[in-house]
Amino acid sequence: MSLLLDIFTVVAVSLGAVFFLAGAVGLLRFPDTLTRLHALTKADNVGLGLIVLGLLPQTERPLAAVKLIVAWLLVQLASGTVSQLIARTARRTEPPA
Amino acid sequence: MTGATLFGLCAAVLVGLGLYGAIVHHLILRRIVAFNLLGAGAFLLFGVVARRGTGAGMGGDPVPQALVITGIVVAFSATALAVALLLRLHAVRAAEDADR
Amino acid sequence: MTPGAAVLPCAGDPAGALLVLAIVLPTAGFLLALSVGGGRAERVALLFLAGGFAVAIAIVAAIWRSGHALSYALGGWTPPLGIALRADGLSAVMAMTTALVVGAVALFGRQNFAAPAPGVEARVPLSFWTLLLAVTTALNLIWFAGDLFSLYVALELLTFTAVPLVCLDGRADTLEAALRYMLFALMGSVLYLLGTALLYSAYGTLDIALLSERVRPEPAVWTAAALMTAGLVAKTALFPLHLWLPPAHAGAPPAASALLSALVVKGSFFLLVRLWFDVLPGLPSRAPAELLAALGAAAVLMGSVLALRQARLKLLIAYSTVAQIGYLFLMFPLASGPAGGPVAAGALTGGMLQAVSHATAKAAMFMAAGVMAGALGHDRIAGLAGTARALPMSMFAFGLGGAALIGLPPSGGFLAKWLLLTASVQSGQWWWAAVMLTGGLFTCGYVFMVVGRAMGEKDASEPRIIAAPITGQAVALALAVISMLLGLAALAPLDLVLVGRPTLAVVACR
Amino acid sequence: MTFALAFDCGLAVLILAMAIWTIAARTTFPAVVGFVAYGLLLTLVWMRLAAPDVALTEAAIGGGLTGVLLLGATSRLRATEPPAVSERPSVPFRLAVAGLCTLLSAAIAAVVLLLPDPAPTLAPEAAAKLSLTGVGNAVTAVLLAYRALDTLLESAVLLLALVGVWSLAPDRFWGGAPRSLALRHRDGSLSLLGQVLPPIGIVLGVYIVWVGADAPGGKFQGATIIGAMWVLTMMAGLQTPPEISQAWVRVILVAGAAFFLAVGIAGFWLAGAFLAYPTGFAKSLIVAIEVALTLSVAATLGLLVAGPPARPVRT
Amino acid sequence: MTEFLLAVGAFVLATVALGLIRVLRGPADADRMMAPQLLGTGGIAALLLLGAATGMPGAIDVALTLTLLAAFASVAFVKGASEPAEPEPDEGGGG
Repeated sequence: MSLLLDIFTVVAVSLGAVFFLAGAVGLLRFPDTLTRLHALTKADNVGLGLIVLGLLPQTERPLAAVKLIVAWLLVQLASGTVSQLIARTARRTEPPA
Repeated sequence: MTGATLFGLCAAVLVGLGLYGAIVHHLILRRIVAFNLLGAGAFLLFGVVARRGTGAGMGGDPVPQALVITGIVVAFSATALAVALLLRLHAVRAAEDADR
Repeated sequence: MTPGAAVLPCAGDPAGALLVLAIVLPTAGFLLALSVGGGRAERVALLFLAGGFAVAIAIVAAIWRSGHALSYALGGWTPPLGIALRADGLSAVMAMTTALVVGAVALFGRQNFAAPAPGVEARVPLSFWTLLLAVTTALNLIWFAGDLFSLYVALELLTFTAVPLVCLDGRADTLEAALRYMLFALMGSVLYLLGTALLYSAYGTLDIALLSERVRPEPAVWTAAALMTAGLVAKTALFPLHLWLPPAHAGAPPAASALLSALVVKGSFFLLVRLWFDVLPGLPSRAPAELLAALGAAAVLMGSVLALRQARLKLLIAYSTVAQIGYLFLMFPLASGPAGGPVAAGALTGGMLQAVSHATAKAAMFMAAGVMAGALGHDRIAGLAGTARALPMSMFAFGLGGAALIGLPPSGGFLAKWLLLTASVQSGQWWWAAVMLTGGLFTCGYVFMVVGRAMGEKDASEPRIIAAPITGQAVALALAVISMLLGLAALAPLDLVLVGRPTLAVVACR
Repeated sequence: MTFALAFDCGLAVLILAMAIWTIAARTTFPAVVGFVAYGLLLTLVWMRLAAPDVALTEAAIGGGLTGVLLLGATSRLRATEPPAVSERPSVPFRLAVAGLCTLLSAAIAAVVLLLPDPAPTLAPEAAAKLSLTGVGNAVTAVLLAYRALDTLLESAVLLLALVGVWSLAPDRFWGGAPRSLALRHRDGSLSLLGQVLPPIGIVLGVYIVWVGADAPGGKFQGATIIGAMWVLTMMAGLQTPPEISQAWVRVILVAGAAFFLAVGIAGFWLAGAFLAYPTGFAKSLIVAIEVALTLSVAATLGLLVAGPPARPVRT
Repeated sequence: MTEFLLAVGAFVLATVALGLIRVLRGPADADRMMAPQLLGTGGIAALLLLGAATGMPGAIDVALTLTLLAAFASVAFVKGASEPAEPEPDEGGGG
């Protein structure tokens, strides 16, 4: 059982890391601010979600698991809001590419 | 080389960098930023000292850790006061220029 | 000192509780003044400062009577884990000076910083009275704290009170002076903090008494000593790091200038004395002491020359502070001779007496200059003619303060310089004596320049001099008289400053 | 071990890169961005140094509040910022300073490499006396028992900084409220964030204060989170900064330090020494002080970010 | 498992570093504003991995704090970067 959980962790965490890499590559390759922002938020949030998912079986107490999920939800909420704000700033301060 | 030593060397470089910025920058806001960088280097040095002082089942010496917490709060207060001074100076300057 | 023989202080020492009181009273006053606000801050401040004055007298009396240092372990936790407060002769003398000068500044400030109407709160009064209480907390903590990190907190407290005091009037040039001062002071504190980190890394304690037993000449200690000295020198405005001082001290309101020049710069100076004489006695300190004294000598000469060239009275007094700070540093090579030798004892006494004498004299001079500037509407030295006739009391206070700076007998400055001169001749370091005498001549020059101008007949074309309130003038005069009579301390047993040294660590519980 | 060291090396390189960027950036805004990144990375370092209490403080203050403060100043001064190259100090001066700073770094690095082994530590002593304080977190014991004076004075330092900031107000605004922190353009999603985040933040802040007695956490960390959440609601336009002359503002600001001081003075009679706790009551008193300080510190931090009064008193 | 989690943590940090290079260079401030965003997410991930690897108490609390404060800093960034400097409410030297 614990071996299965460990395998689950390894797979999910590795997948999350891949998403982080994808986000970074997107940041480097995409041509303008808005697409870069898109790459950043989507990839990183999925990446963090997978890592949180992967770490869930490793937690010892249920409270810790709840806090992990809350952390992920908060990041979702904040990054959604903030990227919207950033996008609007980008649109206002520079001509659309 | 342990992690603590590594971060100790890192702190040494941060202190030098921060001091350089704090002396050389001509914009006061940049000096305040550099001062914060320097302060963080000093705190990190305390942190390294704390990490090395393990004992009694603790991951580090709690005394320097507590000192750092005090220090961070004091550094924040200093930054707040310095920033307020700077903003006020600019406002008064702008008003004086407008009068002329 | 045999290992393990250090007797650690114990809590509950009844006289030691006075040290707690010296810190707690102004802090409580600060909190109360801030919370009641309104026009009541002034009354709160006067009440708590009066209490602080009584505590200072009690501390001096306790140390004088018992002949040994007081100590108090806070919360019953003994060092190295806890923090101890300690008061030796040096701290007692400085605490008394603080109580005296802060009290005088409070009385002097009443006319300028009264609430606009009963119960109405305004910016300047509330800031002034709360900051005055806070500065007392900070200074008393510097005199009494036995722990290097608590001293860091005290230094920061001092910065945070001194900086707003500089720019109370809110003009652009005082704001700029305050900002520059703040950057210097912050840099100084961080360098000091780095030094404490290094000392802790080497010895696992920040307690001054414990460190003094453990410190050995090794790289960590030398680096720490260099960092802390550099930081404290910047805060004390020793040449060549003095650039922030004249605009800051000259631009502040007179009561604040008096406080800053008399006491605030002495705080970091006192820490330097603590550092080299109490924390690092195990270090061969010849070379650093010579270096500090050389900078001091340069400060004496540069500061005096610059003071002579000022056109504004308050700037002249501020540059004179730069010079007088220089004298303080001449004490280092003279007092770091063989521990306990009579020459060293004389130099240490002379140096501390210089600090006290300068504190009272300079506070009196800044107050007198403030009164004159208020009455004239300016502080240009060229336009001082007629002031001596219009404001005889203030002019007399300025002249007496100046005489104390020059070192005319029986002033405290005279005794201080005499002790330092004797020490430099006896130890064969006559060149410091030459610097002192030259500096004295320059001091004569700038004091007489002002007094002579003020004695002159007023030009009829100049505007009339407005009468000045009597209280402020009387306070300035009283301080000047005290600085003039300090030399009579020679008649009393002089060894108060020597209580608790050189065997600082042996503090027995009673 | 090797992976851990790789992690540490990566972290150190990133931090140094951010520091260099912060110092070398041509204009202020990117420098401040670099500084915030630096603060976030330092949080990770503090975890690696087994100092979770400090990591919490750094996360809350170092990257968060300080960044916000510096950023606000940057945007307000942006119009006055001269082109990056103007009136730099001369090259010889910069070289001299660089030399001095290199020397300083080298000296500290040398001391770090020569540190005594085993390192002197107060950990055993702090652990041995821990039972006397009743708390389980040694850092909390240091802050509120062994070195309580520092903490008491630190809360005074915060208040003093606030008095200093206030004293910079124009006279006619004294007693009024600081300038509004709200974004000029109202934004629906920000209002949502301003409504959802603060309750969670306050719960977390209270939790961190509460567990601070026995686990990583404590009043400054919790108070900073609560203070930051207050600032967030002000930025979202849901609240405005209060007038500084109001009695309740003053009482909240002073309450924490005053309570701490009162407990300290009571120690004279009840426990035989200033700042000592009576046997058996140590932990409850420490928690009580922490709770009182939390509210005061949160309010102080929020008002420090808000700045001096800039609006006349409403009558 | 410890080694694996630490290695992934180091990897995530490396990707963050990669992104930071891009973001800090700008040219628009909006690009730079992504930096705390990027570090917030990446830093939290690294922190959680670190905490799980070393079993250090409090790691999740630190991560939660970081979440809240990173969001807070980002909002301030937007405010700072998007609004032109306002005229000061005050004229005159406080007298």
